[in-house]
Amino acid sequence: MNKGMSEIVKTICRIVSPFILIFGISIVIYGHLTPGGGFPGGVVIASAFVINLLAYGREKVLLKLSLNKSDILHDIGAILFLLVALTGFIEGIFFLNIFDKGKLFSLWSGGNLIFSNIAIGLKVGTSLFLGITLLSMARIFYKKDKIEYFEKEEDIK
Amino acid sequence: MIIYIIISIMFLIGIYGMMVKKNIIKIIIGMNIIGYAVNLFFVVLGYRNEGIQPILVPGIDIKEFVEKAVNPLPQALVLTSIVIDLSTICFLAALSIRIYEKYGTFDLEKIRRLKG
Amino acid sequence: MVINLGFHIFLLSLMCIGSIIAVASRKLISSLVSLGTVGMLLSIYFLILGAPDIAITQLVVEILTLIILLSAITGRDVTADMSSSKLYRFLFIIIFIVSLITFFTYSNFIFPEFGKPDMHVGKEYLYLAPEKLKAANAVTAIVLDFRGYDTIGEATVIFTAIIGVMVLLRKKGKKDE
Amino acid sequence: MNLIIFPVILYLFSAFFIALALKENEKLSGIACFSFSILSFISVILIGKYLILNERIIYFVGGWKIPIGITLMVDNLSFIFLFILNLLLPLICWFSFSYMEKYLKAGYFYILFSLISAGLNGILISMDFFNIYVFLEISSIASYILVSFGLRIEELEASLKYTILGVIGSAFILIGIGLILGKTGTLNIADFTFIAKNIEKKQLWFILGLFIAGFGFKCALFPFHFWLPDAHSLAPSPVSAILSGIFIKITGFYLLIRIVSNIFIMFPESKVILIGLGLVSMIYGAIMAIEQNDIKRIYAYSSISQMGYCVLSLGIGGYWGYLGAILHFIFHSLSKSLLFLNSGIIEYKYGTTKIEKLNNLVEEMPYISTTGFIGMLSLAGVPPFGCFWSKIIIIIGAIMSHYYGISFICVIVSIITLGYFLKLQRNIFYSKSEGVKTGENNEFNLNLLMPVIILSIFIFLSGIIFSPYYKIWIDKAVKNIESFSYESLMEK
Repeated sequence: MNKGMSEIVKTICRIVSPFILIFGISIVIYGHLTPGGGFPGGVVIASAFVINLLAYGREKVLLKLSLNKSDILHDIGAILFLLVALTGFIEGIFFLNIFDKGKLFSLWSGGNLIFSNIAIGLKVGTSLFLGITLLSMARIFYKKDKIEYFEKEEDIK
Repeated sequence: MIIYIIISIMFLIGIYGMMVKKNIIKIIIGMNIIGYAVNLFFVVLGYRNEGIQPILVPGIDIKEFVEKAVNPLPQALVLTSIVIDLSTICFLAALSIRIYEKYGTFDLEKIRRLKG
Repeated sequence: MVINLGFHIFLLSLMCIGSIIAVASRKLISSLVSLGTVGMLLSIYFLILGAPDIAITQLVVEILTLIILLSAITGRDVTADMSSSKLYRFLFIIIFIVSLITFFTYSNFIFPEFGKPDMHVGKEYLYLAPEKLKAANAVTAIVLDFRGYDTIGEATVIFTAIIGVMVLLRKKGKKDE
Repeated sequence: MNLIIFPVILYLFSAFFIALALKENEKLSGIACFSFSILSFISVILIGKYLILNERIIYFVGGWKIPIGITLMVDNLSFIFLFILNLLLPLICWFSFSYMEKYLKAGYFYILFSLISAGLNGILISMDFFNIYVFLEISSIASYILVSFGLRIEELEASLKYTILGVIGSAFILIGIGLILGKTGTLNIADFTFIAKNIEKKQLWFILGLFIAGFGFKCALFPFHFWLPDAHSLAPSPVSAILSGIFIKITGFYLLIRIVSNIFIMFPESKVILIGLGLVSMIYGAIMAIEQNDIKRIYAYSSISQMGYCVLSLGIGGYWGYLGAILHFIFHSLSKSLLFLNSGIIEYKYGTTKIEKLNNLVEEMPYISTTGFIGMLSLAGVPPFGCFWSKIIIIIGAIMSHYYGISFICVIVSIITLGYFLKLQRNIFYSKSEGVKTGENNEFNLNLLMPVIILSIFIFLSGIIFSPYYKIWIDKAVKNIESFSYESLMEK
């Protein structure tokens, strides 16, 4: 099996991609203290998976994060963010920040910002991964005359 | 002023790509350039001469921070607008793949079936 | 950081040249590459303008955009892009000249002043974010709290686009075709 | 008043919920979408009940006051749009149950339907420039996708065209918002009008121009209309009903009303531009509709023409002009949705909407021919039906404002409209020429039939019982257009 790119690229990708993932997660979690937040972090997380996709081909990546799973995760991310917004209704106003604000410069500060960041990071990361994977898979499937993406995944398992 | 004019020239280049070019990928590129120009415009709007970034770091007094930092509002908007651009490009790429599958080309001249 | 106007203009003109190449180049690959250059320059310029959040986002989004577009064209016919419509080119030249003249003559009225933004709302944010919300990053505080309702919309836009990709890559549209 | 935000939340939740759990099951996702739309309709009714006693509802999202947070507002003008929107959406959703059976993975249709509805509701309740832009983008992107839902070649191409022009329009709007931000430092509409009072006029005309161009793209005024006939005629019929019936009115017309008469009050000249654009697109749409040979294409061109009426009437101004604009919006929304759903039934049964292939349908589809007749008569302005009243009010408005030529052109265009609709009606329903299509599939599909019948009853009643029931609301809305200015909200 000689799928994907050359051995050098694969090795570098193997070394780098965990760091990118951790970097993305830290951008998400520390979004209210340092530059970053849900969106940049989510995009970085997506790119950690996408470089694996480019280096190894899709089969290996889809074993780690399957399309079905990322499909469900990005819906859950969206609903979670809506729920964070809806917590404001506990005190009567949509989007009211009802959590304890904490202390400036500590991880727990800004009330619900950290929850929103995590929800958005989850949503953006998984949905971009999903979109790019689908777009890159479409080409392969058209050649084999097999377009539906969910079908293909069962072949891998 | 000259900065705004250069940005509007960039915007017009994007419009050129969308209006005149007949290749779908070129049209997407033109759209992307329009997005760049608009984002740039927003960030430049918030820029303050000798301003610092709108993120508080330990050691800076809040009053000094308020007096010195650049306007954070346009930056928040640009974050939204970048994501909207990315989504539109995602969708258009899927559309162009689909069109390619039917016609075997990205060239709109060979595709055009609809009139008016 | 003190930057003189010349440096701003230099970076902006580089971006302009890059985008001209991206639009005018005959080969799709080279125009994508120059699009990437413009995006990277943009990211650097955002950093200079004091917007690190957007710089990170722009950098990564640029990479993903290129991947999306490359994955759309790889394995497909990427021959030279020669065609462009004469009528629209003529129309565009008129639009271009008219708008440039407008911009130059009325630039004082059309555009706000560079470097001196109206901060009567911005200052409130800069003050409220650390003081009331205890968040150090004012941009995140705006995105997720002061204008969080926008961000729901934004998340929905991505959601919509991904649903759109799924819809467009179905096997076929109608059952009986 | 938490109720104001419910339509948006309900539709968003509906979209996410269907995407998470139900999208593989078409029936269940349809039912879920329908029940959420009913809930949204109920909440709109409750908003209306509140508005009887109060002038407007103002809501601060997150509890942040006016320049800081996002402020929402519903007054009588936006309530009328909200009511019509949320009245049409459940009916169209109901219609889709059977119609979308033919499509693969119709669960995605209901997700996109919920998203487009959430976007439109969000535009109507918002009082913040950028918020309006974000919801505009949600509904626009959802509509680009919905146009290409059937994945036929023509649909894809129409969607591409629509997307390109839509993106340019959105870019204009976004630059306008950026200039507003640069000039005044705020995004809140009330705060902006408060500050704009003290700004010189010459600083603002460019913004107004950008907005008129951007919203002109969205509501297909004459020089920006290229996308509409293809997109509206090739989309699946429920989508055409949403797009033509309500989408272009909210994204284009409603926002134009707000921009021209509530926000940029200092520019009376803009009314002249609107009259010009409206007049040209009115005539153009009517003339182009004559020579089309597809039912849905005729309806699409007729949409351009009728939007011309609305914008023209907005430009004429005065009590009668605004009254005519609102009334014409209401009746045109109902009738055009009815007509598109009607053509959807024909498409469902016969698989085509080309005129030359359809003949003598009155024997096979008596109900459809009756409802189609009502819709067409209403749009053409025949006395007892809705659009007659609105058109005559527009003509009165033109005469009151001394635009005699325009009132004459209105009458002429109205006659042309009647002409092409009667020709269409005779050709497809009553002509007994060669090539009669004799499928015996005159089945009685309630899911398809009931929404159409309900809509036509609405049109019939709203035309006949003209004034007493809803005149109060419309008068209030007209008063809103005439004299409401956002800066009055700032004094509190």
